Amino acid sequence: MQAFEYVAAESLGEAISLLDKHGNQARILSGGTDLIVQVRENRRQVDLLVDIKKIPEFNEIFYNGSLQIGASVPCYQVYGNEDVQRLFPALVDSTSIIGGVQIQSRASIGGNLCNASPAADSIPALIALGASCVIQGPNGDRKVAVEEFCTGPGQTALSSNELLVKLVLPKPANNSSSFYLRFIPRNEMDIAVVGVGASVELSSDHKTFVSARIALGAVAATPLFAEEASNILAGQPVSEESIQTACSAAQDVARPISDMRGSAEQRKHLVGVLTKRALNGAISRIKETA
Amino acid sequence: MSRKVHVQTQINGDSIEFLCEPRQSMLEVLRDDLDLTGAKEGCNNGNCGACTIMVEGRPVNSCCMLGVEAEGSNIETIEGVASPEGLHPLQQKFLEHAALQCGICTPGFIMNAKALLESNPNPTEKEVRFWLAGNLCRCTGYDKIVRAVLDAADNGEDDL
Amino acid sequence: MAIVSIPSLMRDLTNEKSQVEITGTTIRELLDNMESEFPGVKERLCHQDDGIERISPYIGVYIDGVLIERGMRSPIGPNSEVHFLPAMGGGC
Amino acid sequence: MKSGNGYKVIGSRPIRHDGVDKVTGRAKYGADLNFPDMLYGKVLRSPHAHAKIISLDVSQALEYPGVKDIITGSDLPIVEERIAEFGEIPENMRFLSDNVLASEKVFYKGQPIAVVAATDIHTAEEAVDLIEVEYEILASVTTVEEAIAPDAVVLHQSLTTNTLGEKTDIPTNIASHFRHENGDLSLGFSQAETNGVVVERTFTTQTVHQGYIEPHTATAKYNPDGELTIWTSTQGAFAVRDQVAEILRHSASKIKVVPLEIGGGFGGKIRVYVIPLAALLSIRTGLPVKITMSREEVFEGTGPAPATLIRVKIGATKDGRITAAEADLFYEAGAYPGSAVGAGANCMFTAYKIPNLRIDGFDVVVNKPRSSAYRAPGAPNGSFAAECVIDEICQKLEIDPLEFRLFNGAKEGDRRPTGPIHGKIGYIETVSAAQTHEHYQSEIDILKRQGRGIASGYWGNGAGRSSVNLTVNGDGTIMLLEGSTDIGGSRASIAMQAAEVLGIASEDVRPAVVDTNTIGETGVTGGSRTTHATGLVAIRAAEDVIAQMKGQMADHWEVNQVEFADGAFSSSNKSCDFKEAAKICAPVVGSVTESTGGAGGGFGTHIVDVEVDEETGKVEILRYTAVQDVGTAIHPSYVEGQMQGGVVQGIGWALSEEYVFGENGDMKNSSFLDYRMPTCYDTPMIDTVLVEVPNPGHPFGVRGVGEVPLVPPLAAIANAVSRAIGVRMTDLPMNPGVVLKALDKI
Repeated sequence: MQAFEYVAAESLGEAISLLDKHGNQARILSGGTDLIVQVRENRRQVDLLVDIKKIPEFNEIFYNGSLQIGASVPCYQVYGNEDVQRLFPALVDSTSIIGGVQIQSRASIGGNLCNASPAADSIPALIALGASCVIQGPNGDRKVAVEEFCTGPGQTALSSNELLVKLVLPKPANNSSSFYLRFIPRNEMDIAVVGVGASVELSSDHKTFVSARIALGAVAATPLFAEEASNILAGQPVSEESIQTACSAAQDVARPISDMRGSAEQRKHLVGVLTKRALNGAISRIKETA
Repeated sequence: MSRKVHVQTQINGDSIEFLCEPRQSMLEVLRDDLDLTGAKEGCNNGNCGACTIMVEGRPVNSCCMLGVEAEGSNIETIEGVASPEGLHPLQQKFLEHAALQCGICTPGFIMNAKALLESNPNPTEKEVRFWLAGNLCRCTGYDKIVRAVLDAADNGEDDL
Repeated sequence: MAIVSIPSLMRDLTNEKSQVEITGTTIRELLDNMESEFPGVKERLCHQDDGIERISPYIGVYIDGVLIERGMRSPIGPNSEVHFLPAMGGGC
Repeated sequence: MKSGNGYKVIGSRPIRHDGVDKVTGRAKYGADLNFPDMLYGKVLRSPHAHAKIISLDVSQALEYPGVKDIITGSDLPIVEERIAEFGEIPENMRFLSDNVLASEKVFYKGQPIAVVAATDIHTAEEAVDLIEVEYEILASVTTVEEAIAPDAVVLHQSLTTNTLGEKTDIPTNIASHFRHENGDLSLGFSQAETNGVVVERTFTTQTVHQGYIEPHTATAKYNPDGELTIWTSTQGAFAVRDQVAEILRHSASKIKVVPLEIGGGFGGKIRVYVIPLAALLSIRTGLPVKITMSREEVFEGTGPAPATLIRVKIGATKDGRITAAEADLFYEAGAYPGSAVGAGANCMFTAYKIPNLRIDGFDVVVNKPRSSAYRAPGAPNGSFAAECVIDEICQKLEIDPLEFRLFNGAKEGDRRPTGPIHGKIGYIETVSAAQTHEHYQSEIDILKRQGRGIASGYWGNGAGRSSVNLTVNGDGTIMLLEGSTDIGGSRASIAMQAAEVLGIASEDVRPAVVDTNTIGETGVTGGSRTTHATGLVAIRAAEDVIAQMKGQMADHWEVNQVEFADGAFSSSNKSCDFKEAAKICAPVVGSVTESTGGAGGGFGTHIVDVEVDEETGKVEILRYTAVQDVGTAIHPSYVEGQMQGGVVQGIGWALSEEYVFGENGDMKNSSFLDYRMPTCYDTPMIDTVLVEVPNPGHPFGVRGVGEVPLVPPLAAIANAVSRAIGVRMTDLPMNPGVVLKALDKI
């Protein structure tokens, strides 16, 4: 493993000034379950790891009209949080299948986002839930929608002296719910061949779609917000037909590649299957809680 | 080679100090520097669970954690599971059910199963299988491992 | 006389006979007698190991259905059936 | 207490003797040994599948701080061609040496080129990156089809086809060719064509790995007096000693191999890889040297099971009698000859009576890691093809697959398709047990795309040389020293056999696996031989001990005749149990080294239910039952465990495991993330039925049980999927993409 220095930053300010000083050669260390392996396997060059787990605000998760998730909050605290379970089920779906439970003890949702894997499980769920990132740099903070955050495989909107502080998820509307699922060859411990997150808002009689957000993973260089597929549903009756139209629209925006985990045609096909299952999953959750 | 860092931590109830390079994984520190070789290296990238330890009561792949991150934390390894009074119920049930063959994955399974039973004292078979999915065993076909964990659970029954 | 079945790829040496009757109380004797009757047989079934002639490790010898473990010295009954087959590799 | 079979110990389920060490993390495995002044070795491996090494410059790496030594192929003594047997697959010593450390050419990605020894592993890794190698990249051959094409690139100019000892002088990639031929094939097939059915199909399987969780590792310490000690994880300490002696030209009597606990082998820890390298570095530096592979190195640099291309044609009459079968088997040996194609041919039809037969087998070299033994080497591939064709015949003839097997199944005295006569076997018994099992009686839901598959399988099992040393202690306990490394509980199964003879409890025997200086020659733990062969030798040693004690008790009691029965010594007027006798006689030592025979072949018949998700192509295993003739189960729990473990390896082989190679033979998925072995969340409980048809070649009727269970699953699962979706599956693995294609969804 390549040699590097390690600093456990004690404040946000210290973390930022370290990033500002070392630029691209510094990386933020949170759960480390991706980063440590990447550095070990020489897939990423670093001189300095800045550990932010000891900074309190990075570990906070709470709901006060919107859900605030500190960048270092590990998966198990996300799916273990009662407000998350009540209001953001897609987040439970996705964070409980990232690696095994040992990974979930450390892997953070912020790290999953900053690692910017096209197949990351939490990102389609976050996009479906309309989450935004709070980013801090030497010149203050800014907000970026999650669907804008990833710019390519392993690439993000962060500049070298910025870091992700927290994620903010707006309060879901009434008669709404969300769902995330992925397809993998095994039942656990795999990278998504395709992942689909969906949030749905229905009319009070559950007969009509008021709105929906559909997001796709592992079918492009970054997780995708399937905007058209989402908009199609607004005002449509809750029926197989309208769901099928949305599925086809989702398939249209998918631009998958073929690799050892799946072929392009297989992924295109699965986008249709999983979008349908994600929408139906969200719908039945609305009906259950009603 | 970068300079070594001084780390103070708790391992199996004892206060331990060690020096390590930042690039050394917790697994490497345990095995090569502290001679606690119960945690095994099977894959070194978080996919086999053979290196599972407990950090602050949570199961962790020690290959995906840096030794320097142990500063100030409370760590438990397989070496700390049995007490002077005898084996932990999980250890006993693994023996009774013949839940090991070569045994290389056993420490990791026991550590992760221990974490499961501490958070969910009476899991269903499905819950056991989901929780242990991050631990690979190539010998047993898992059948006897799952039975051993179910048997060690609160109800003491092999509830299948 | 033992009944020896000849592997088809060796039948060029036995005028296409698939079975031959050979005398011999051990595999060594049997092979010596076969060699004198059908020259070239040994070259196919044996190899030199540190100057000692042994059954080729690629060949499995069955006497009355049982894979032999004692090589050339394996005893052969008066009416035994002997087969020479490609060896089985094994693992665990 | 008796366990219902007339035995006191055999058939009971005592806690294994090495258990506590293994559940407390105290057991020392291959990589668990550290010395204060130990060096760490790291191997530089070829990035190319086929290349000539033009130049190799280690000077920069040698100067790197902390680096103590570097070895390359030129540092190994020249080993000339010689065939030797260490495990069960014959080894050409020159190929073995080249595979350990390449000389002029590399034949697969991952082949070792140089090894660095440094003060810590990270330094060694950094130094490896400083070694400069210039390659001339050669066109690589990565499939059987490419390799046997007339204009194929030939890997080894020295290699010519060995046709049953006869060698052509034309260089080729076909290392060997053999044929089994019996009866009149054309007659057999015409009978089926006129009055029945003939099915012919071509099958492919991909390269798969044994997948043991413990990577290969070795620690070597050389002393100035020439004594070399090696601590390692191996299936055969003596096989390691002899391979190292050959490769390094070091006297075997000056090599002590200490077998530490082994974290799985399945046939993959017989041939040496890093062991001679650690030894040579220790010889050169005078310091202890440890080399442990990474998981990537294990995948790319050790011996997986071969990919295969198999054509099978079987004919049967209307009433379901097999009249003829033929097969062509092409097995990928990898970079050097020696795939297990012979075993594939020997096993594939063994369960059946087949009057007319032809099998041609070909061992083909390609630019992939050198294949090695994997649990019933060669048999799963061949049986997959044969059992799938038989299932299709059953469907076409509308005959129940178990009925068909009862009808055609081999019994004692029947002739094997390859010629020899079957001894006492229990195949039919496994089929009957499967038929009456509740699983086979239960319903499945066709509408949910559920399917039930059946397949049988055979493995010959082995015997061979083993050694056991028994010492009777004054308290009536026994020290049992053995040379067989314990992969899955053989300490217990061997100790229990000695205990049965001595009339004492399993716990009163203390088994220990010891080093090559402490016990007599012992073959590898492989070929399902250990419980049979080492057990048999333990029985002999126990009988020897009893004989000695009878003599001593006769003197003690001043009588001429002392008997031993039911654990008690007795004369006309006196008697005492073993423990009392031990007080009087100890120490008594019985030591036996014997080349055993009498192995009994084993058969299994498996039932599996699957459900196929039509939309995703994913196959779920709903239920699995494995029935096997195990002879006599010494420790039933570990017999069941062998069967359950073999089945789950088979599930992986059938559904998700494969080496994914790029265009140039580079492996793309060399991690446990993307080489998908089943997790416990992918599998159901695995039901087992132990059928006990005692093996007459063993005093207690033991048959090897370890390998048979990996033979039927591939076909059983393929047959279940085929019946579920109505499409015949012929290519493994049946991953979701493959199934979606079969369903015409993509």
